[in-house]
Amino acid sequence: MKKKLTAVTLAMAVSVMLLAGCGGAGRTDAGGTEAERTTAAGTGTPAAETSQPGVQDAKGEAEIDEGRTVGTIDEITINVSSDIADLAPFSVTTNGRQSVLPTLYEYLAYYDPNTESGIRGILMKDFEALDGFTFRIEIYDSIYDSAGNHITAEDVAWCFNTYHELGISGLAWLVDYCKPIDDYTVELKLMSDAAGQFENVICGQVPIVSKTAYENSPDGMTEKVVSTSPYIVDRYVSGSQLVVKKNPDYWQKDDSLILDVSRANAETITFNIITESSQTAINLETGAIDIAQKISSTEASRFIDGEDADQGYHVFGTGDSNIYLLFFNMSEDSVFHDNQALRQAICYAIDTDGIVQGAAKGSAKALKAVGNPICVDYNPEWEQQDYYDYDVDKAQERMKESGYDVSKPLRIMCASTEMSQSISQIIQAYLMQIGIQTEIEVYDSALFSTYIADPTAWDMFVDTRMNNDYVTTLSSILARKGDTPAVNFCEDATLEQLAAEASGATGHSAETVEAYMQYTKEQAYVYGLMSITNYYVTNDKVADIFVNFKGLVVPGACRYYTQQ
Amino acid sequence: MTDNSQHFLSVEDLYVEYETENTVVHAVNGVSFTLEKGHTLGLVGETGAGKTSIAKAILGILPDLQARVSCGRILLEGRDLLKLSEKEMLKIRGDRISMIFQDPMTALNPVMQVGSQIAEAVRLHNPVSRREAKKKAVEMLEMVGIPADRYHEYPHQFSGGMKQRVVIAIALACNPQILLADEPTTALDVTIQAQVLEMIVELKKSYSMSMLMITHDLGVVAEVCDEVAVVYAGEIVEYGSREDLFDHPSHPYTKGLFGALPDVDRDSGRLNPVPGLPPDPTNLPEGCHFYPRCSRRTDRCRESKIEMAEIAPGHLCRCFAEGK
Amino acid sequence: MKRRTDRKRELGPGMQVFGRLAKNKAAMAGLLVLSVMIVIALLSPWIIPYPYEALDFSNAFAPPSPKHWFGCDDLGRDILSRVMYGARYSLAIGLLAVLVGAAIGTVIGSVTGYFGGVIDNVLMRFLDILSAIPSILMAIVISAVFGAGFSKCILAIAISTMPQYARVLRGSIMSVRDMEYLEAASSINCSNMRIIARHILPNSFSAMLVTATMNVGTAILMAASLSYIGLGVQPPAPEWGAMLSGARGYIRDYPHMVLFPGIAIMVTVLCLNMFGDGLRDALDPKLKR
Amino acid sequence: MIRYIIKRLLWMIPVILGVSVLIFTILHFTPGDPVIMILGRDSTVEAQAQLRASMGLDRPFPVQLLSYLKDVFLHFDLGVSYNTGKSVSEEILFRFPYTFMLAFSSMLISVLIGIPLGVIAAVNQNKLWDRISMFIALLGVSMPQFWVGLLLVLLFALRLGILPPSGIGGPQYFILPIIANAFGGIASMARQGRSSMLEVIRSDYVTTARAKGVSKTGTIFRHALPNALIPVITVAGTSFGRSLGGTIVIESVFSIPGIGAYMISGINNRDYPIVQGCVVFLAVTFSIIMLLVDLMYAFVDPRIKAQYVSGSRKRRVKNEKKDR
Repeated sequence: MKKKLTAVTLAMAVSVMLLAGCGGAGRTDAGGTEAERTTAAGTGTPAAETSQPGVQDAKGEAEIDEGRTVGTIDEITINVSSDIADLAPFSVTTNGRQSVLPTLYEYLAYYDPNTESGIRGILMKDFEALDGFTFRIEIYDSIYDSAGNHITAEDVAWCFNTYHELGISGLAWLVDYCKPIDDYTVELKLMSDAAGQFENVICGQVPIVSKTAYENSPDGMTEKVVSTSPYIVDRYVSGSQLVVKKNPDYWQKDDSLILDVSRANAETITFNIITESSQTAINLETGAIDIAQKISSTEASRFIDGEDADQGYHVFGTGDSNIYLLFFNMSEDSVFHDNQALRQAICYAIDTDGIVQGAAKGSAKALKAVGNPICVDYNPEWEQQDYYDYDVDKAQERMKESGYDVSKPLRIMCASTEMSQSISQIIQAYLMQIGIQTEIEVYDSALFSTYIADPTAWDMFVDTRMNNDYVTTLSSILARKGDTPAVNFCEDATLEQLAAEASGATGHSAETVEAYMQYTKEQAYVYGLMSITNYYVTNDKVADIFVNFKGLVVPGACRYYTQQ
Repeated sequence: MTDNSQHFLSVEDLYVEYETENTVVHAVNGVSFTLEKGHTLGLVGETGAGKTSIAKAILGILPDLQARVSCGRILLEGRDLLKLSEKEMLKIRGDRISMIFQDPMTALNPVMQVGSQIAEAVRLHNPVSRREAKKKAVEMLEMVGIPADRYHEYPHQFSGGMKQRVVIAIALACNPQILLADEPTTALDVTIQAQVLEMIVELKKSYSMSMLMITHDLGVVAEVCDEVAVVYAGEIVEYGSREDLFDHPSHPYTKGLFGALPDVDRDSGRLNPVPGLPPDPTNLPEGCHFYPRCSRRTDRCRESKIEMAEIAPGHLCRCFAEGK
Repeated sequence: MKRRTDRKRELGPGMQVFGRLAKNKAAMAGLLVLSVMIVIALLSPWIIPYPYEALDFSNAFAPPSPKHWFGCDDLGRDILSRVMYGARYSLAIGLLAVLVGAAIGTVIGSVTGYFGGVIDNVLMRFLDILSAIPSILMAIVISAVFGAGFSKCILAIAISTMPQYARVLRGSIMSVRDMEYLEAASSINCSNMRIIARHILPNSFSAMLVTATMNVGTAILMAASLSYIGLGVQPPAPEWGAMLSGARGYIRDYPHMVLFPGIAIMVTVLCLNMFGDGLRDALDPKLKR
Repeated sequence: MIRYIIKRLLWMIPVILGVSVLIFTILHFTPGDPVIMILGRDSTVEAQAQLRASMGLDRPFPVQLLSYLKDVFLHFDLGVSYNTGKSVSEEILFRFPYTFMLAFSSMLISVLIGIPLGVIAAVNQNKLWDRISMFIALLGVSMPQFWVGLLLVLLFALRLGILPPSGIGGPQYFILPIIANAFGGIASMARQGRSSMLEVIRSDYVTTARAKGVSKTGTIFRHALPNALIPVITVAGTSFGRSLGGTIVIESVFSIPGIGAYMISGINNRDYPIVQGCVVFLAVTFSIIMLLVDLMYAFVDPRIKAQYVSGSRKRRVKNEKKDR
């Protein structure tokens, strides 16, 4: 792995800010300073260094924070926003599963921006990149799962190959092969050398379990998990609750090698499924949960400066790994095909700051590029550049150039989430200012996913894309992949070439990224709207929270005020 | 009118009104009559003349939401039933006064065994055990000619005539002193009518009851009644013994009714022998209610209400033409 | 009192019903409010104080004021205008869903209730099949089959409530079926259709009507539930249920956002029920005794 | 009776077959691709094709349908979830008790509160109590369920702190969902109760009962109510059967892991075996409940019972005519 990649923030484990509460450095206004905060997080200078002393090198021993002992706790309860479905290592990833998988399983490595190599091994002792595609990975020789099975290279290879063969993940194609070299070394070959893919696969995709344990499991581990993680399943009530208990016999005995994400700072962790979002804060206030993750900015502001402020709650905010984008239909028959002026007119007509205010209630940041500011290769200079900044005159000018006949309304398609619907409505209002009539078509997630693939079903759509490592990874959705057309049916050889150069492990440099991004901006096949801020509110048991790169809290890794 | 306290049952100046939203239906307008022990009084008139309302008023079972007795007295052995509390009336209903209804098809509770419906009446008025009540109910069934083994059957398993027998059994279960029979045979097949009527008459005799026979069937009147009152538009227009009325019908309406009496052999059913329609009870004509249909009307009939006048001893009539 | 029934026939049953209905104050009050709402719905494009879809972030979450009587929503849209314009959607959903559902249900219910036997069995089992599929699923399916739009909501509700009408109708037909007047009718060789139309339906009508009026409101509420699950009418259409469910996240901080669409739904349902009650009383020939 | 039950149970087989075919067909032709849901929006066409083949979703429709029907009817196997590989049958059996309890308790509460409200209203028609009862009922029917649920949570969980806001930690967790779920039901029970009570209360057999001397409360409870309950049973039974699949909203508001929540997750993820399994299972349950409703009909209404016992209705009517 190249040295220059090591500065990458794959996961913003610690880019978390304490906004309010007893332990905080005073109350902060949620709306006004949001942009700075998100920027701070995005530029790879984790706020944790200042506002969360000790998270990085927490080694389990007690510390003193404002006169209270920080360390472990007996019980902690946290919400999960949708059904967990099952606990198995290799089944389909859903939102609910993502919340519990980091607690239930361990991966080869975890990305830690504060270390030299960038990647810190959990099960992995070391790794070596043979070329952009092939890696040698050595694991510790002392890994045992909770049933006492010894984990060897064979198990690791089996896990990667199983993941690949099942093919039920969008990234399963990425694994070419994984084979054991010796007892504790495997060789992993990927299908792509694009920047970030290796981290992606080893840090977030393939949980490692013992092949023996998996094959002996009566239920394919859907409920009876056997893993190397510091927690073992105590009770699982499908659709309602998961209770895990600390594994007293965790394999890693060398405390200095235990990563934060593998800490077990709570003896018992309860994950409560709370499907109704407006119930989350109520559950926190009634004491049913201790940590409320991903609550709305409106509710969060109540804890910051509303009626629930000074009640001993702590509010944390981080930039989300997802960004909101507006895609233009670039297929042959679309009005946007060969009409750059029309695309630009629409971009100029939309005030992204208005979307931030209106849809995200200020808890977001307007994008200045097709990329998430938290990405490591995000160029801070873009912040100062013009990115179709709201300008009705320019929009109208471009409209004239485009020669577009406004009599035919355009269709804006979006998924049936509150945020996407709000954004679509705001865009509709802005477009009306330049005379473009629009119809909003809302579909549930499944229909939305299906209709996206149908170029006749939409003219524009609003959607999110995860973008938390490199801005260039987003280029993959704008380019054809074999028989798979680009998400918006865009066919542009220049873009594909620039993207290939910029995202390849060898070609990724400030210059290539700049060239790619300026071209992407200019062509406006897709318009970056905003990146939102996620809020986490905890009660006074919690000193610091640990949020992984998917924006989800890993409760074992959070730090708590020790109860007396 | 004579002092009525000595009569067994006397109805004085009874008015019944039905109130619906904004209209008032004058169903009974100043009806007075007496019924002696063991006698049968026939109330004769067209459908809708208010006969059923009179019977229901006596029993105090007018629908309480819409109907009310606006005026009058109903004296049973001198006691005004209208002044009794609901609780006291409960003791009289079914016990001292019973009623048989016009339509046996709907008069029985469809989800209750017929026997139980009789036994219920028994137990309401007699301090007897369930078993005794049942025994009594079986007796009653047999008395009306229904085999005891049909005790546990439901009304839908009975034919119309059988149902009416059950209704009669219910009415007689507590040996009432007065039986109000509201067109008890009208809804029955012709062949059954005679049987049922005969049974009623026999039972009346053996129980030595008084009976108020409401009917528009003059054949029935001829067969069972001692006295007859002809009701028109909520008023008695003629009153007298059976013989008086059959031999000397005086009121033009009565004449119309009795004059058209068909042969005994023929179905004496639902004829409407008088031309024209009864008046709208929400808007009764001034003066004589029969005026619009009367063949002998004079201007005077329209001016004021005509009082009953005795045209022969015990024979009263409400008509100027006959009054003097 | 058969005389009155006879007279009714002379006057014509329609006029009679109307006459009785007109005397029912609660029903008339309900009808009045509903009429006002329908008028508002019809005229809303011209009479709403602000365009219902006009955003104004400076007014986001504005509480009720003389300028905005009902306040503004999260995007600064005038809630009064949205509620007024939303009447179009909500009333249309309620009425059309019930009309469609009741029409199908009546046909199936009368056929099955009157004929009984095999037809009854087959149709009732078919209804069982339909009833067994929850309306939410039905909504998805129908949106998939017929394409997206506000009509899918109506169809979904109509089809999912249809078996209810059929069952109620069948139930009441079964209870009146062996009454004497039917035997009388069949004895004079009335055709089956005629018996159903002339004798059974009017007698079963009150039970149907109660169900139907209740269901206009239920349909409006069901549209709200569909919105809650994410399948309702599409924005920016200010259908009341969609407004309500969209605003539920603000229930604690900006209660006016949920109060006014909620009141609109409540008043509508209340008036529908008052009117329905009055209509039921007016239609019921037995009531006058 | 037993023959009737067996007949009905046998009838269920074609019904369930119908449901299975219907739902399978509908889902098969519903837009929304389970493969895309699993792999994500940006997955490649090749990966999708590969997964589709490995899931057997590329086979022709009749083949898939037949194999599904074979699993369901010959092996009683509802398949496994696309997403989790977990057995759908097992998951349903685990979740069903929550939904059943929620639906049944709500139905019970709606009946226990709704029917008395309806009876009070009917007995006091057009009086104050009528208005009050129906207003209470209307309050419930005019609010969307999720709204009621959230308001209850705000009041009882947040303000008063006496009940937990969501989850299934113990009996107290179910109080709010049950109340919220019963709200609409109370209203419809009261409406139906009032409406059929009003119809019954004016019927002749209630008058008969009053004429017997049965007290007002007696007529209502012994005579009117059993008859008025008959149509209510259909409404209660149907709404119970339907609410087994319709507690989705409440399950979602209160995070109860019932069948509704399961099915919604199935629909959202286009996890067809889950949706089909839930629908087929609910269809079986619903058919059984409707059978129970019809048997209850027979229990309260002897006329219907007679129909079940003697088979053809026509034959019975003929017999009855003969015996007249």
